[in-house]
Amino acid sequence: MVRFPSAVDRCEQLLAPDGSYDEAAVEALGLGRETLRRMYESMVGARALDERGATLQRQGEFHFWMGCRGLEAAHVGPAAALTERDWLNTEWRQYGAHIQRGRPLVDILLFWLRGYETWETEDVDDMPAHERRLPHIVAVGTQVPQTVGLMWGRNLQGYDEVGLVGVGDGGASKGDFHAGLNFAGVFDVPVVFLVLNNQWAISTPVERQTAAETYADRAAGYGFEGILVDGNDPLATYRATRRAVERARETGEPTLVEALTYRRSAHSSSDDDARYREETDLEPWRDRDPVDRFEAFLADRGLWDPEYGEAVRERAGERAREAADRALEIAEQQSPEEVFDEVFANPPAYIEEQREELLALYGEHGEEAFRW
Amino acid sequence: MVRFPSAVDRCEQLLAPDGSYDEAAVEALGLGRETLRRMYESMVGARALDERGATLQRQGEFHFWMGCRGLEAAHVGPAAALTERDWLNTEWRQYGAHIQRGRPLVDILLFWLRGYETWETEDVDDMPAHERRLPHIVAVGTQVPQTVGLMWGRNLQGYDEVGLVGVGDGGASKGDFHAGLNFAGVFDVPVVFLVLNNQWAISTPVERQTAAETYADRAAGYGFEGILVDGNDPLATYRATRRAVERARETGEPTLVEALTYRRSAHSSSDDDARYREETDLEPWRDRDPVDRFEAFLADRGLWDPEYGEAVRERAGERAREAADRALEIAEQQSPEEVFDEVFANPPAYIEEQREELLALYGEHGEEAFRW
Amino acid sequence: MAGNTSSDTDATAEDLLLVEAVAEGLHDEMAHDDSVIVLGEDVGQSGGVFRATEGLYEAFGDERVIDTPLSETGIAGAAIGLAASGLRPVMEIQFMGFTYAALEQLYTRAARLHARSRGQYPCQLVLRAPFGGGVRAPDLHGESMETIFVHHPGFKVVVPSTPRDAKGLLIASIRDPDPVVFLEPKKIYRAFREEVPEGAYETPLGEAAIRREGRDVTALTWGAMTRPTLEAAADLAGDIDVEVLDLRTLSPMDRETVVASFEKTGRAVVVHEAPRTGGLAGEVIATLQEEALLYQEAPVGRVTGWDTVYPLYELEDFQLPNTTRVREKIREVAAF
Amino acid sequence: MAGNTSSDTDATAEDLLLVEAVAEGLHDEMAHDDSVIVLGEDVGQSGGVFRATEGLYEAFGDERVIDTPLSETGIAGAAIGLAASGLRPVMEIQFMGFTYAALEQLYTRAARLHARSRGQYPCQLVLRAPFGGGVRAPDLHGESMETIFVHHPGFKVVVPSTPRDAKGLLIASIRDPDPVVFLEPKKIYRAFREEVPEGAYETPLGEAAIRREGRDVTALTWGAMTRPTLEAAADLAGDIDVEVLDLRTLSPMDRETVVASFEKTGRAVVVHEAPRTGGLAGEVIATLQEEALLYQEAPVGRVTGWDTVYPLYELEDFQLPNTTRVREKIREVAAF
Ligand SMILES: Cc1ncc(C[n+]2csc(CCOP(=O)(O)OP(=O)(O)O)c2C)c(N)n1
Ligand SMILES: Cc1ncc(C[n+]2csc(CCOP(=O)(O)OP(=O)(O)O)c2C)c(N)n1
Ligand SMILES: [Mg+2]
Ligand SMILES: [Mg+2]
Repeated sequence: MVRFPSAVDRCEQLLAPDGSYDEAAVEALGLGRETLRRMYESMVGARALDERGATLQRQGEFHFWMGCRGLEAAHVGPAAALTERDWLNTEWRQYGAHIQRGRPLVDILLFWLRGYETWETEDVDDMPAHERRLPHIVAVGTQVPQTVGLMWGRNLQGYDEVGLVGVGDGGASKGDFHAGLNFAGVFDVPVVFLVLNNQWAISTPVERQTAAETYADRAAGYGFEGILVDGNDPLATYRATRRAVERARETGEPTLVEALTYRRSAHSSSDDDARYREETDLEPWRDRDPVDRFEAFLADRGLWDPEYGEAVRERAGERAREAADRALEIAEQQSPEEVFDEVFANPPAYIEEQREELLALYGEHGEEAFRW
Repeated sequence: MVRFPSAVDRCEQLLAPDGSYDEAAVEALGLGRETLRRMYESMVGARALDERGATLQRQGEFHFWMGCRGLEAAHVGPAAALTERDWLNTEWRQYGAHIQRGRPLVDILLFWLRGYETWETEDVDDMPAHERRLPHIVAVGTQVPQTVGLMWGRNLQGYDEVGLVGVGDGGASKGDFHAGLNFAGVFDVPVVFLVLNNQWAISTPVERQTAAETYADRAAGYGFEGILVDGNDPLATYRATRRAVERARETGEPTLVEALTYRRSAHSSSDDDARYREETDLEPWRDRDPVDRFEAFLADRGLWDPEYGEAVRERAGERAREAADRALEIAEQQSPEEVFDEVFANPPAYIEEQREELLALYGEHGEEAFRW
Repeated sequence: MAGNTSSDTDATAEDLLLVEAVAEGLHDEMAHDDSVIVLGEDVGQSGGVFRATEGLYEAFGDERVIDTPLSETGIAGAAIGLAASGLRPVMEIQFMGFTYAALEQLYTRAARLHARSRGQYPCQLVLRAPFGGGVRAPDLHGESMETIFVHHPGFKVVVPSTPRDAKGLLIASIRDPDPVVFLEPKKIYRAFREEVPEGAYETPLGEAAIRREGRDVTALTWGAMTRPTLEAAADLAGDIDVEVLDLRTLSPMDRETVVASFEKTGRAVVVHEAPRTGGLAGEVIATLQEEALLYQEAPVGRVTGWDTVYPLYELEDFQLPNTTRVREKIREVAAF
Repeated sequence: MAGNTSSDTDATAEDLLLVEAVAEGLHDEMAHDDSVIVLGEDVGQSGGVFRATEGLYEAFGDERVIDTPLSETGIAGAAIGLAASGLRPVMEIQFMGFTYAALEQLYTRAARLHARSRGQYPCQLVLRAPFGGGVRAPDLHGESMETIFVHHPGFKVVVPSTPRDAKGLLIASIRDPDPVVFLEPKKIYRAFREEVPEGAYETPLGEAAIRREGRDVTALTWGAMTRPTLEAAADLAGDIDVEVLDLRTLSPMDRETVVASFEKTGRAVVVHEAPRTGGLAGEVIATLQEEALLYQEAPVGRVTGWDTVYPLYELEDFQLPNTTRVREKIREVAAF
């Protein structure tokens, strides 16, 4: 069930699965009530969004959905360790990371409905935290060297910014991962590589993905540090990432942070995980649920009670619903001429010619002619 | 000069640069007089071939040449650790490895004159050691996963064979390297990855290639052992490889062997190394010359005297000359119809049609029409 | 038995969907030849994201049906080595848009291994990948980049459009001693059933199929575009008599059949999903005018994807050729 | 000053070889715009394996002229990120045959970044690579795979054939806000000198050059093939009056100039080094017959590389089009 038994022993952890915790370590973090609650709300928010997305997909409103249940601590903790001016390029299912950075839910959902994203702010210097990202990627792993290039470029231009890039246990098998880490090591690029080891790449378990003891062990091969953390502990993922971000900012040195966790949902709405794993495989991971764990901790610190929890969940559900409705409304406004939008910044004439060709056909034969 | 000062301390070594050696370790190898001399002769043979190739390139007979001076121990030692039935896929300049396996020099040279290779033996089971290889590669690093596939396939078919694949410090930056090592770890494929760290990839020094302390450090990231050896010590490269080959044969477990050495010649006949390094950079490496070192060792063991050395060198020079003459003669026999040979095992009709089109043009307009 | 996962219990065992015919083709050839192995992402227990390898893992075990790490470079590199070792690997790339990371291995080695070893090492492998759009999938899941394999020397390129052909062409591809790129039109994976013979059989590579005979205009296409093309031809019946050719093998192309049809009709339309510029319609047109210019009575029409970044979800309907676009182009060509 | 490494001391500073013009173009644009940076294998101190980046390292230092680790994936991935960060990277791939490992990054991201971010992130980068054969280099050093970039939406593709154009087109490519694939015909890197204006100037993308006017046959080509095509035209002068078009930008193609010439001559020959099947000649032919079929008087001839694994060293002479092959094809087309 746990891919890396020895690795789990080596994991950095602040909160135990039952919510008990290392008091001194928690104090040392210096996290205020606001911040802790914000993290909690992001985690709950991600879970609510996930539920909404999955439901709408089942109802045929979304073509596709990817779940994040159980991964919220691995997604939110690292995002919380960034400053407003840092950058975040994620994997597909890191909803909590975007929420923690303040990204509107509707914007997250629109990607799944239109396949592209939009920005409000043109000038990078004015961009709020949640806009400091590249558009979503689909080719697994390709984001890794791109993030290195991005931060290298920001750095060359004198900006004191750090980038965080998420990549899965599967994605870490791509050549892009290798190239990205190697470049970052050579050129001292301030990037934190967050390996989200959720132990599955679709149906492929992590022991079929690599024979390494841990992904953190890969860092030495690129000349920097690797840290293995309990990915279901939001304070552990936060602390390791913060350390890495600080180092990156001070010295330019990258770090690999491996968050060891477990994908409890199927890979996506197209996947049937009953084909390749037992229902019972999930149990130990339900017991290590990051939201439950964080609640127990917050309760102990006087920051959580059932009422507050209920209110947060309700608000999150409400917001997810509203965002989904709005996203579906916006997506409906797409029209055929968009097909040629923004392919080029300086479009050659054939773009306009073909657009006209399409619109003429559309005008003559109507929408139905195109739906099959 | 030495990229990895700390690494050099960690290198496995049996023979010191001055030829003094660890007697017990040498005894433990159990290498007979024959074998030791064979290795020596392969090293000298490679050096002679290299000299011949470089000379002929300067004279315009060869289009291109890649030198191996100083790398002979890194090439020959590992090859000597294979059995007859093992496989060897090399980098471009590992002449000594091929010579050690018994490959005719003319065959090595013909690659550089025709761009393809030929085999004598059709059935794999009858292939002598030197034929157990894939054709030379040009795309750096691509040989790594190919060798994994090859040995995996031999293994699946029940053969008890091990593969050795050479890759440079530059090649180890490719995604192919990453994929190959990772697959081998996951599928327990009996391959030894020989990283020939000669500290240069054309003009790029190894500190610009990676920030890792050593390439051997990468092995842990794939779940197997990495060994760092002094690549100018033929007994160290031999011993580490033999250990790795034995383990691979017994358990299927791969190993990474890093041979730390230094490319003393320019990258190739097209390269001018004066543009990027100082003549004095080479001095410490001349002092660590593998042939000199091995001679001192053999002399101490009563296996070498100047006469013998002279005879070996002379014979090697003679053979290289003969092989080059023969290769040039063979290469001259190429004719235009070859252009379409063996593109497919089951060629579509267009191959024959186009061949006829070419031959008709050639017949009508003659050779000159095609030479420009 | 592999392949038959449908809930349509009325279907006979051999009345298969295209994706089932692929699975059955793999199964029957693996049963017939134990040097055939299958490798790729999620091809094992899960049976492939489209279920095209369903049942193989149970039938042949994990030494012959191999889930790999997530690296297309690794899959291709390993497949090349496996082929050189004497096995017959069928590698699956989950979607054609993920073949790109495999291209260096494929171009620099798979396509050349036989030539550079002067025949010592055939590279008898098949690359299977679902291709083409129309299933409302994310970016890179709708690619139609067949041209990049047709144009690169050393490959054969095959695209089935019916279940029966899918099985027969796949088996022929596995048996062919050269590297074959086998592209499966995912839009019609489950579009219709067809009687598919039991056991292993070959549908020869290099032969186009005449899907409908006609005298006025030749419509050439392949893969999922065969259906709208046939529909367009049916719409026009009585008015314009359209001959529909399904190329089936894109490389080598069946020039004889193509040219013979054009000599009869003097008019042609080529339909493909791939972007227009540099697409294979150009190659068809070049061939037609090289070999049969004197028969040509009108410009050859192209109905293709636009030269745009593939638009997603709802918008892909405006990207792909459809019955109306094909029909109108045929009308235009007929009226020239 | 960058670029002028010739021992020909008589040449004026601005009488440059093509490779020198590339180096000077890079130099002048880097001087003009400090967001331009160069990265690749051996582009720094060594000045590039062909010396196309000579002098840049000395002039602009190692923050703007960057030797990278040996990973084309990494170079492309980093270049994309650098472009997104607001810089203007010019990435060198040492030979076109090594772009393959960069294709996933280029196809899945460089070509789509602008579209998928709805204009937020232009991907203003240039990929420079020497291409084509004829220099007796090893495998993968003679590739002519321009089609795979022309056919994939999202790129512009440029091929200069003279020193002056090389500099002007390169600067225009760097300034263009979209990803440009700039292919340098290595066979003529040092073939001849031409007066090249000092300082940064642009030769506009998308415009073919009429290298020779003529009334009988249009010969279309690009890159190193421009020379044999012009030679063939010269050979035929008096007999057949050949118009020679150098396309210069392959995508977008200058259809206007191409079609206008064909309307005049009614006959055409396309010359390219790339393999015939699926090569760009097909696209040219499709365009001509779509737009000017009524002017066509003969099949358009194709003089191309064969559909074979590129033969090496001495044999490459039989692979590449040459003056004789071009001349004979023009004769054939003229006589049709
Ligand atoms: C290059 C590439 N290959 C294959 C796919 C199909 N695919 C999408 S997600 C996925 C698994 C990813 O696993 P992992 O990296 O562990 O991320 P996770 O889904 O667990 O978050 C695969 C194979 C892809 N998108 N890109
Ligand atoms: C994929 C690829 N990129 C670039 C090249 C050009 N090239 C040939 S050898 C070489 C350097 C190789 O360095 P290394 O791997 O250290 O091997 P060495 O030459 O030192 O033996 C380069 C860049 C190539 N052949 N293949
Ligand atoms: Mg995963
Ligand atoms: Mg090296």
